[in-house]
Parts: sequence; structure tokens; C-alpha cells
Amino acid sequence: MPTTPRESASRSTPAASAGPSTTHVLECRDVWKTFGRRPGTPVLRGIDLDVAEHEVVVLIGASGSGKSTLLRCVNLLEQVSDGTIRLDGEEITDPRADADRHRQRIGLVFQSFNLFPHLSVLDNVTLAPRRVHRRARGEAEQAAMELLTRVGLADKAREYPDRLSGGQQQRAAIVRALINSPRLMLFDEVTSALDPELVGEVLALVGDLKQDGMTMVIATHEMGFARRVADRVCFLDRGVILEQGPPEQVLDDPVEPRTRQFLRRLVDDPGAATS
Amino acid sequence: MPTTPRESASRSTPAASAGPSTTHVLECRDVWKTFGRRPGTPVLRGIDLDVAEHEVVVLIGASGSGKSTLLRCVNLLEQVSDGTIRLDGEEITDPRADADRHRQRIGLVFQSFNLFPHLSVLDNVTLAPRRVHRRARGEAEQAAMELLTRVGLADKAREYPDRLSGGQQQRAAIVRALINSPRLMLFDEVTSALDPELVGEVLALVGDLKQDGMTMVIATHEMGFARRVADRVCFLDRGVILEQGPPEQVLDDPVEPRTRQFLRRLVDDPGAATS
Amino acid sequence: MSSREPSHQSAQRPSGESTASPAESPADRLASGLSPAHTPSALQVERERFRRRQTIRSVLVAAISTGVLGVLAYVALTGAPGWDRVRESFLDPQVARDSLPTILSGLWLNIRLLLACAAGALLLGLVIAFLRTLRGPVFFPVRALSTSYTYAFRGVPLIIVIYLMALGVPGLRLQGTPGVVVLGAAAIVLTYSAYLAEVFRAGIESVHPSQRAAARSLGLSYRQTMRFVVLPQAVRRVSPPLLNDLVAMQKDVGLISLAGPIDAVRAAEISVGTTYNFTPYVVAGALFVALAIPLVAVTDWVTLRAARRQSAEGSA
Amino acid sequence: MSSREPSHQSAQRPSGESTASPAESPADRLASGLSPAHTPSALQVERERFRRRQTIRSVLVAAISTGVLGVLAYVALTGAPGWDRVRESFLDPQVARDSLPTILSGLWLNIRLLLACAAGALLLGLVIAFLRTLRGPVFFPVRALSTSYTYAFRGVPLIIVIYLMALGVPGLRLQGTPGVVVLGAAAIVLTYSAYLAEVFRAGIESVHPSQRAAARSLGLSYRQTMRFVVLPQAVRRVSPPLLNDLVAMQKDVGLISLAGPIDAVRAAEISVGTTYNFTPYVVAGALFVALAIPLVAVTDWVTLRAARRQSAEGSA
Amino acid sequence: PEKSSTDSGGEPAATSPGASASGTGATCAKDSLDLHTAGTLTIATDQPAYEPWFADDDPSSGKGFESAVAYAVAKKLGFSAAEVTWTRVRFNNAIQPGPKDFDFDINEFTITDERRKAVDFSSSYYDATQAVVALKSSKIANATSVADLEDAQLGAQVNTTSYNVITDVVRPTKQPRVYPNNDNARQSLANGAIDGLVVDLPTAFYMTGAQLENATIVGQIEQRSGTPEQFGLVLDKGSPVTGCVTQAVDALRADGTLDKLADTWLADVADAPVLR
Ligand SMILES: Nc1ncnc2c1ncn2[C@@H]1O[C@H](COP(=O)(O)OP(=O)(O)OP(=O)(O)O)[C@@H](O)[C@H]1O
Ligand SMILES: Nc1ncnc2c1ncn2[C@@H]1O[C@H](COP(=O)(O)OP(=O)(O)OP(=O)(O)O)[C@@H](O)[C@H]1O
Ligand SMILES: [Mg+2]
Ligand SMILES: [Mg+2]
Repeated sequence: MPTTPRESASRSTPAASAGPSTTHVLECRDVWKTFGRRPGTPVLRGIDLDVAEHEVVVLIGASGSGKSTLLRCVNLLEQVSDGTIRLDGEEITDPRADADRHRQRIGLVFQSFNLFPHLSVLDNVTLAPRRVHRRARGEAEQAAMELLTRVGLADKAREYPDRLSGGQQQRAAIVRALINSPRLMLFDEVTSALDPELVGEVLALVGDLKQDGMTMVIATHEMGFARRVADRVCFLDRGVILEQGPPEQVLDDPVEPRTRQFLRRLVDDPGAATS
Repeated sequence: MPTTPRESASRSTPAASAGPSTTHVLECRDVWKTFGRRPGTPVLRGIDLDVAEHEVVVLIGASGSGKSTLLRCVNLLEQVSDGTIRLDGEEITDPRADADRHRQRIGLVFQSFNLFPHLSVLDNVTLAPRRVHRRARGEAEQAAMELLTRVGLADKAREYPDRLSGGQQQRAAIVRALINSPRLMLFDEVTSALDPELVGEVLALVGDLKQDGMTMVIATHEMGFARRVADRVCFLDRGVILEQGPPEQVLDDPVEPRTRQFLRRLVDDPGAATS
Repeated sequence: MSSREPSHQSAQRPSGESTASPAESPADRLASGLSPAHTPSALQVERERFRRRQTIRSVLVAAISTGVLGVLAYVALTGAPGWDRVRESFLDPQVARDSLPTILSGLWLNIRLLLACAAGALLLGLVIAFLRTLRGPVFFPVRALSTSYTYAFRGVPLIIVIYLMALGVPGLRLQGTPGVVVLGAAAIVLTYSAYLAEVFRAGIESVHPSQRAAARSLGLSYRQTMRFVVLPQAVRRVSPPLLNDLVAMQKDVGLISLAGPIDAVRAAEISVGTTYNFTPYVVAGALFVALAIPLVAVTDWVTLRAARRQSAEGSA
Repeated sequence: MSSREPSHQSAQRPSGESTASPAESPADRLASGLSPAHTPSALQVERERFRRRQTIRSVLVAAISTGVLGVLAYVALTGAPGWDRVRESFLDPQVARDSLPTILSGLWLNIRLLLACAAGALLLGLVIAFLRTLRGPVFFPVRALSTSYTYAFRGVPLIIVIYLMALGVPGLRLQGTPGVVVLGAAAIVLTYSAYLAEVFRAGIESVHPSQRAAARSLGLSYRQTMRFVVLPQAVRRVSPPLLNDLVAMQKDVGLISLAGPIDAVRAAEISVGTTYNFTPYVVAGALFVALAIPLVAVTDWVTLRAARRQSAEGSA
Repeated sequence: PEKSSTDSGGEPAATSPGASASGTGATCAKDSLDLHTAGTLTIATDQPAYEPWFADDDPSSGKGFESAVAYAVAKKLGFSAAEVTWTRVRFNNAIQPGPKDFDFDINEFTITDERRKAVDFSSSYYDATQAVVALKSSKIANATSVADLEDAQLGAQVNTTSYNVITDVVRPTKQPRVYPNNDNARQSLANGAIDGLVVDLPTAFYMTGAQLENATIVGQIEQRSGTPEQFGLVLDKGSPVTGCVTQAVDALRADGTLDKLADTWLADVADAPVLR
């Protein structure tokens, strides 16, 4: 069972959460990211975000607000332009650090699945254990099959990704990230490329992970999902965490007018989430 | 303003709606469609569907129930395996008929937009008027600009489709079908390839068309949309229209257990429509 | 309840089915317990008869017109004033039989060269493509060198490279200079590796960055990402142009004959030179076609499959 | 309210902005009134200094090692026992100057031939591709003919076609036989149109059926769909292999010299024959590279762009 | 194999005037000749034209044996040097069947029965033998008999009688190398890619004398027939002037002009040993 998030109230000033704290799995301090030539377009503008062990943080915000960029920075797929990111107290943004080693401890699941189309599901899942962790094929496959069975994909292990439905592909992608036993899982809009009927299976799986106590940061447009799974919801607006707190507070009674406006627009929209 | 649908009650036996009626824009009689070698897989199994002028019929049903196939048969993109389809009383399924001429009177908008990527929006829209109806470029462009302005795309007329958002592409596709002044518009899941935030613009446009009295058949997974725009909802199940009637009846109080089951599944799903 | 169903399908849907689990796929649903057979209506039977008649009529028209055209062409050809001469000088069976053995032994050289050069050019091309895709200022010299290589060797006609390699290089009198055939083969490998490098590079660049991102996010290093994720996909994507280049190579290896060895075309030329009959060229051409057909057929098949898959991806 | 905002962005977001219309795009939002400049922290400055040092060090290592390698290669080459002879026979400036005019006038033939043959082969290739994609039993004979055509002419070496056309056909002494250059050009067009037909066909087949469906649903006929929707996309998609074939053609048109006309390579060969010096080959090679570089560069650029676009489509 | 001939006549044109030109002096008057271009005599040779047959790749100089012979024939036919036009035709193409862009071609063509199926020949203006050229360092440099060449890697130009000598007379164990022209062949010899190169004797003298360092003529090879090869002018198959050109060549041979020109331009062939 997940622990209760240590900070349930909205934290807004960086000072309130500053200072290294080893009980946090993830600590982002004043993270900036600009794209293009200097000075460049700032996409993240001083993000402070701490995630405690077993905590589930959901990022919401308009398209382009920087959710994906933040997750990519945490996974070192992008170099931060300023600030530090720590994983279990160790600074991973240090240019002297071994990025590959840090990435192994963070699982990232993408909106567009990004399974390797030339490998079977089983080979997708066992690629990292075998090549990075140098585990024997048999051992890696056994571990993979256990996880695949858990998500109901055991019979698809030998299939190629093209042959799977979107929901199945997404579950396979999650298993591929999970098999490294990451300290932290990042999910980027893992359901928005799916048909409504396929969304359920993936969300159920994320719910299971929460039950198991996995520490997660999730970017999503699905407010219903945010409500159900989040310990804390962060509203990103133009590269800034404008508001954060327990889901009931941020989603039902937001303080910021910008947040209210964003949520109103979603509710108006017949295609979007329920209340 | 749309006329009230002539038949608001659920019509189930073919006999009840049989016989040619010139006040119907579309009349499908016992339409069968099988794919593959004989006997083949039946996908449509005796569809009877009449659509009155200004009526908006929404097709709902599980994935694979035959919604797209029915629309493609009506637009003569597929040859029916049996049965007749009439447009304004004229049989268009007759093998002696000129399919190209009939297609010009039916607009079809696809889930995946299918804009022509090598042509600008304006050229996409004016292709049929210029090449099929042999209208002069200036005249066709003027008509196109009027429609594009109406859907808020006037400033994107010279852009290529790749440069547009999904919602803008879908609106352009609708305009491309509308410019032929079709007697009947068919929409096939026109919003399911769109991000939730882009769905709204397209649905608003369909609502406008309903206001203008356009006769439409719409396949969709968006129950909220079906509720708002439909004069009549038809529930397709495995190639059969299992139940039909006003949206309140079919969606809120379905007679068939299968329909109830289908709707329950959607409501359970946090990603799907609201109630 | 069953009275609400259309009359066509009296007992197709057992009510037990309707409580099937939500995971049931559409195909399952369609297949389960539905009567697949449908008795066509009289109208449909008539329609199909009409369509069949139409098809038969057009096929007949096409067949007859093709036949007439063929006969006309045949008459025009064989009746042409020079037809006898054409047959004699291009299609003399005796000459064909006589020239076949030497042409075949020339072809054997072509085949061996093709195998060796293809292997060499694929390997070298892959290495150069890899070097050309390295990023970062550190690799600038390597990138610049490999880029100039591909430009130079795609630009120079193979004939000239063969001349320089097979006639020029031995003039250096370096210790251990290999024979003419090896040098000629090296010239072919140099030229074709430049082409293949570009094909591979296009493949590498066409693998979407998200695939690299996914691999890196799993902790794979740059080299592992290249080897296990990018290259396998790249090679698959560019297999049509790769095969096309191999077909072209099959014919170009014969240019080695400029430096002395007798390939199939040269053997045919010698036969033509002694018989003054062009049949040996026709024989050599036919042999090349026979050799190429399997390769060409495979190429076509792969190209089409790739094109279809690509377009399927593109539509979503 | 402003006290809730992180300290970094004191006055960036005018409150009037937050009521902007829902249609406002993310880009608009980002651009509006936000301070773009950010003063890097001391940590970041230190990081960047470290990265710069790292880069400089690796560039130096790379440059030095490349330089050392280059020098070693140069010494090995020029120190070889035959180097003087090689320089004399491959790099004689006097011979280069003397041979240049005739090679240039040969190159002019290449260029004219390239233009004419490219136009002819593109046209014929398009027609054959179109015939090969016709559906239905009616078109079976046409399809079969065009398929055999592409197989035959892709299989036969161009040399053989040129021999047969430019040396064999005049031997028939038929009325109105055109000149050798025309016959040779015809041989090139025959061969290359077979290749280009296959390239076009791959393009046509790669246009997704949904594009045809969209066009037909607008009421366009089969021919209109082909002309206005399918072909323009097909040609765009296959422009990389098309250009590749044109680069190859640029060099192959020279093979017409087998039938007598003097192209650049043959002109070089003649110069070599009179001077007993191989420099003219080097000159011709350099000219070909100079001629090819623009075409090759365009090809590369188009290929890369296409590959990127394709992969962008594939990801969605 | 003697195949039935083409439609131009049942019997191959002979060295003596054939049916197509009934060689009386009257019909060979300058104005009555049916020429490729009326009023001028169009003579062809290959490009480049090699020494010692031509000088400096310039056939119109009158220098070199074949250039001199060509002008002598022209003179006999009544054409001044100014009325002669030179054109270039590749060696291999000149002896293919098909229409010709010249009245006659002079390019060391050996008269053979096979070639007669495709073209006409004049009577012979020079008798030649084939010879083997090798580097002095070569293992065959001191060969004294044809048998000594058996294990050698030999080469020749394609579609020449030199090549036929290798395959018919020498019959080496290694497949000979075949080159599109003598330049490639000579370079290969210099490179050591072949042990010996077969060319006609005057060319062999020129190569060893002017083109190759450290090369030597190993020896002459006799045709199996025992008679030397004859060089003839090549004319279009069934050319109307074959008879007149042959008459002219015969006249030049009879009055000793040909011998005199050979003495002037060609080395003394008697020096080369004969390989038995
Ligand atoms: N590589 C890049 N180069 C330039 N700009 C970029 C790059 N990646 C992202 N951006 C920009 O950064 C901004 C934030 O993008 P990001 O993908 O993080 O938003 P998001 O919150 O994930 O949006 P969405 O909900 O649509 O996924 C966007 O304006 C985007 O255009
Ligand atoms: N060209 C075809 N060949 C064979 N089977 C086909 C073809 N087109 C459609 N089908 C089958 O017909 C069935 C109905 O498909 P259709 O696309 O009409 O369903 P749908 O109701 O539109 O589903 P969705 O909601 O997923 O769009 C499916 O089982 C599909 O596999
Ligand atoms: Mg995102
Ligand atoms: Mg559908």
C-alpha cells in the first residue's frame, strides 16, 4: 500500500522544500530547460518538485506546458539548462555522472509506446536485462514472463508489437520499463494514443503499481485518472508548477484562476473526462 | 433548424420501414456485406436504415460492429453483397449506375482526415469543384474561402495539412466534403484521432451543420456527442441494427441487454464519455 | 425480445454470448455462433449475373484486341524486309550453342566477383555510414573524411576507378600488390560501398529518434542502442534500395574485363568477333536476365512489402 | 496570489493573459509576456565550463590522431618505390592541361545525352509503371507485358543492350534506321525506363489506399484520382531513388562510346593512348565528381528529408 | 562453320574484283566512283591511330606506313591529298556488319574468311606476322619455342588475330587476358600483370622501341596455316568500290610502292626470331 505523501498541502515557495533530503526518491531543484540557441525558448522555468518514496505525483496542464519535457529531463534524455535533479540523494544532472547508469534506475513509458518493432514482446522486455545487466537469457526471460503474466500478456510474449492492440502495446512498454526494477517510474500520457476501450487496461495496471508501492510521476490529461491514482496533483502552466496539492483540492477547488480556467475547459468538452 | 425525425420510435422489423419513400434522403434495404471469398465473413447482416431529410442519425456500437463498413457501402467505396441503397429514391447500388456521380452527392469524412498532403488546404478543398464539377479556379476558391472562413480556417488556407493541428485538419476535411453541397454527409469517428482538447472544435462544427439542416449519418464512440446531436441513435451489434430510437431512450434506457452491457462498459471507463 | 430482431437472423446470437467478458475481441464476437451463410436475393443474383457478363465481355475485348495486336505485330515484324536478317544475326541457334560454354565460364567469374564484392561493399558501406552518423564536434574529422569518400566514389564512373586501380596501382610496384582481379574487385567495392553507405545512412536516420530515446531510457549505451535497436530497423527499412544496388552490381562487376579478365560480356564479344553474328550477346543477355530474375523478384517483393507497411504506418 | 508563485518569475504573467480565449495556442501562451532571459546559476556556469573543457580535449585528441595518421599515410605513399612513376603517370599537370579540351567536349556529349535520356526514361518509366498497376482481369495482357519488360531490361547489362541496338540494329540495314547516337540513347532509355518504372510503381503502391478512397469519395474518377492525388504523392515519395538512378545514369550514358561516339571517358582513353600517361583518367574522374556533386548533394538532402518525414509520420 | 551468307551475294567477295565491281579501268575513273561523299575519298581509322602505322595520331600527315599507303591508294584512284577526308571508327566497330561512314578503313585489319561475312576487303597491302612482347625480366623473355609459352599468362586485344593466335596456336594453360585496346594491354604488361603480349610484328617493334622500357620481342609466331597474315583495307559489305580499291592496291604492289613505303616506315622484321 502506498504511504501517505509526506506533504499533502500545496507547497509553493522553493524555500519550503529546499535542502537535500534522503527520504525523497526524486528531488528537482530550480530546474530550467530552454530549447534553441541562447537565450532560447524557456520551456521549464524553475521547477521544484520532490517525490517521496511510494508517492504518486500526477502532472496536469495544458498541451505545451512542459510536462513531457520535465519527465525527459528527469530521465536525462534532455540536459537541464540549470538546476539539479537528485535520485535517492545522488545528483544525476552532474556532467561527470554516468547517465546510462542513472537511466537504468528510472523507468520511462512514452505516450507512443516506442516498442522496438523488430523484436518480439519478450525480446523487447529482456533487451535491457540481457544487454545492460548482462543477465543470462533464460533468467531474464523467466523474470519477463512473470511480469508479462501479471499484466495478462503471457500469451503474447512471442508476438511482434505490430500485432498487438494499443493497450497491449502500452502494457508491454510498461513491463519493459518495470523489469529493470526502477526506483522511479515516469509515465507520459500513457493513454492518450489509445482508443477509449483500451485505456482501461493500462490504467488498471498503473493502479496495481500504486498498490505495490511504486514511486511514480505521471503526466496525463485524464482528470478522472488523476483523481483516482494521485497522492498529489501538480498543475503545470508555461513551465512553472503553479499549484499543487491533494487531488480533491487541486481538481475541485483550485486556488489559481488559471487552474480553474483549465479545468473548466476540460469539463465543457464532451470528449474529455468526467467529474 | 433540423426537422423532427419522422420516426422517433424504435423500428425493428424490416417490414415496418420497407417500400420506397421519396421523402427519405437515404434508404438502405436489407444491406449485406461480406468480406473475403464466398461465403466470406458477414460484416453487415441485413441493415435497414432510412434517413429523412434534415435528420441526424448516430451509429454507435462496439469496435468491429460494422459502423465504418456501413458508411463505406453508402458512399459506394465498398460494393454491397446484397440489398439496395437509394439516395433520394434513386438506387445507387445498381451495377449500371455511375458510381462517381452518386459519390459526388454524398460527403464522407474519415477518422484519419485523409487530407491530401501534397496540396494546400485550399487546393484540397477546391480539387473536386475544379476537376469534377469543372468550375473555374477563382469561383471555386471563393466558395472554398467562404466555407473555410465559417469554420475559422481562413488564415490556414495556404498551409499544408501537415502544418495544422488535428482539429484543424479534421475541419478542413469536413469543408472539403461540404463544398460539393452533398445531399448527405457521413462522418466516421471524426474525433477519435484527436486530442481531447481538439475534439471540441470539430463537434461544434457538426453541431452547426445540424443547425443548418444538413442530413447526416455519424458513427461515433462519443456518447455525450451522440446525446447532443442525434435525432435518432442506432446501436449496431455484429452487423445488425439491434436497437434504435431517440437518444434519451437508447442511451439511458436501452431495451436490449446487449446495448445495456455496451453502455455500461463505456461508463465504467474513466477515459470515455460523461453521463 | 427476439421479435425485435430483424428477420434475417433468427437464432444467430445465443443470449449466453452477450455476457461475454469485455476483453473478448471483435473477431471473436463475429465468429461466435453467427450463421456465416447468406442466401443471396434474386436482385443480387441478377446483379452478379450482370457483372459477370460485363467482366466476360471486357476480358474478351481485351483478349481479342491483344491477340489482334500481337498477330499484327508479328506479321509486321516477320514481314519486315530485314526480318530474315534479324533472325539470322540475332537468333542463330547454332551460334548460340557454340558460344554458350565460353559465355558460361565468363559468367562464373561474374558470379564469384558478385559474391565477394557484395560482401565487401556491404561491410565497408556499413562502417562508413556509421562513421558519417556520429554526432558531436569530436568526430568532425571522421565525419568529414567519410562524407568526402561517399561523394567522391559516387561521383567517379566505375570505369575510371577500375582503370586506376587495376592498371594504375600495380605501377606502384609495392611489395605484395595483389592480382588484377583482386584490384578490380577492390575498385568495385570502393565504388559500391559509397553507394551502400548512403543507403545505410538514410536507413539509420529514418529510425525515429523516439526509438533511440526508448533504448537510452532503458539504460542502453550509444553503441548498444545502435547495435540492437537502430541498425536492425535501419537495414530492414532500406532493404529495397540495398537489393537494387546489388542487382546493379551484378552487372557492373563485368567491367573488370577492362583490365583483362574475361567476363560473360567479353566472352560474348569475342564470340561475336569471330562469328560476326550478334547471337552471343543475346545469349549473354538471356543468361543475365535468368540470373537476375530471382534477385529482381525478391527486390520487388521486399519493396512492395516495405511500401505497404510504411503506408500503413503513415495512415494510423 | 502572486506570493504563491515561485520566486523566479515575479511579474512574468500579466493577470490579463489568463483569461485568453481557449483557441489560444500553446506557442502563443509561451511567447506572451514571459521573460525569455534566464541568468544561469553558478552551478550551471561551472557545468558548462566543464563540458567545454571536455569537448576541447576530445577535439584535440581527435585532430592530433587524425593528423598523425594522415602524415603516416602520406609518408608511406610517397616513399613507395614506384611513387615517382605514379606521380608521373597519374598526376602530370602538362598532360592534364593538354587533355582537358577534348575531355570537356566529350563531357558535353554526356550532358546532352543525360538530359535527353533522363527525360525519355522518366516518361517511359511512368507509362510502364502506370500500366503495371492497372487492376482487373481486363488488363492482364498489358500488365504481363509491362512486367516482363521491367524484368528483362533490369536484368540485361546495359552494355549488351547498347551493343545490340547500336551495332546490331544498323546491320539489318532497315529503312530509316537512325544514327548510332540515337540508337545508343534508345538503349539507355530502354534500360533505365525499366528501373524507373519500378521506382514509380513502388511509389504508387506506397500511397495509402485511404488517399484513393478520399479522392473517390469526392467523386473523382479513377484517372483523376491517379493524376491529381496518387501520382504527385508517389513521385514525391520516391524522389530519393529517382535521383539516385539519375546519378547512376549520368555515368552510364558514357557507355554509348562503345558504339563509337566519343564521351568524356573515351576521350580520356584516347588521350591516354596518345600520351601513354593515365592523368587524363584522373582529369575525367575529377570532372565527373564535380558534375555529380550538386546532383548527389540534392539527392542526399531529399533522401534525408524524406526519411525524416517518413519517420515523423510513423511515430504520430 | 561456314554459314550461308547474307543477302548481298552467294559467294564471299574475293581478293580479285567481284561481281559488284567489274574492274575495268573505265569504271574506276574518279568521277564514276560511287562514294560515301561524292568528290572526296573518305578514309577511316581508329582513334588514337598508333605508331608506326600513323604518326602522332594524325592520319592526314601522310606519315606512318598506313597513312602513306592510304594516300598512295587515293592517288591511284585519282584523288589529291586535299580530296581525302579522314574519319575515326573504332577497330571493333569497323568490322561489324552494318552501313559504313567511310569508303575504306585502314587499321591493320587482317583478312579472314569470318570477317568477309561482314565486310569486304581489298587485296593485301602488307604481310604481317604476330609476335610476343615481354619484359626482359619476364620468365618467357628467353623462350625459343611456342611450347615455352604454354604456362605463361598471355594477353591480346579483343577481336584481333593476335588473340586468335593465342587460342589457336599457343594454346596456353592459363586463360588469356583480353583488353579493349592495346594501351590497357601494354600497361598490364608493364605492370607485370601478364607475362607476354601478342601484337603484330611492326607494333611489337614500336612498343619495344618507343613505348616500353626493358621490353623485348620474344619472337614471331607463325600461323598454323604457315602463311603470314595479310592486312587489307576494309570496305562496306558489297561496296561498289571494292574492285577499284583492290585494283589500286594491286597496282601499288606491282610497281613496288608498297615495299618502298614499308622500308621507310616499318622496322626490318627479319630481326625477330621465329618461335617454332
Ligand atoms: N526538442 C525541442 N525543441 C524545441 N522546442 C521543444 C522541444 N521539445 C519540446 N519543445 C517545446 O516545449 C514546449 C513544451 O513541450 P512538452 O512536450 O513538454 O509539453 P507537454 O506539457 O508535454 O504537452 P502535451 O500535453 O501536448 O504533451 C512546447 O512548446 C514544445 O514546442
Ligand atoms: N477490407 C476488409 N476485409 C476484411 N474484413 C474487413 C474489411 N474491412 C473491415 N473488415 C472487418 O469488418 C468488421 C467491421 O469493421 P468496421 O470497420 O466496419 O467496424 P467499426 O464498427 O467501424 O469499428 P470501429 O469502431 O473500430 O471503427 C471488422 O471485423 C473488420 O475486421
Ligand atoms: Mg507531452
Ligand atoms: Mg470504424
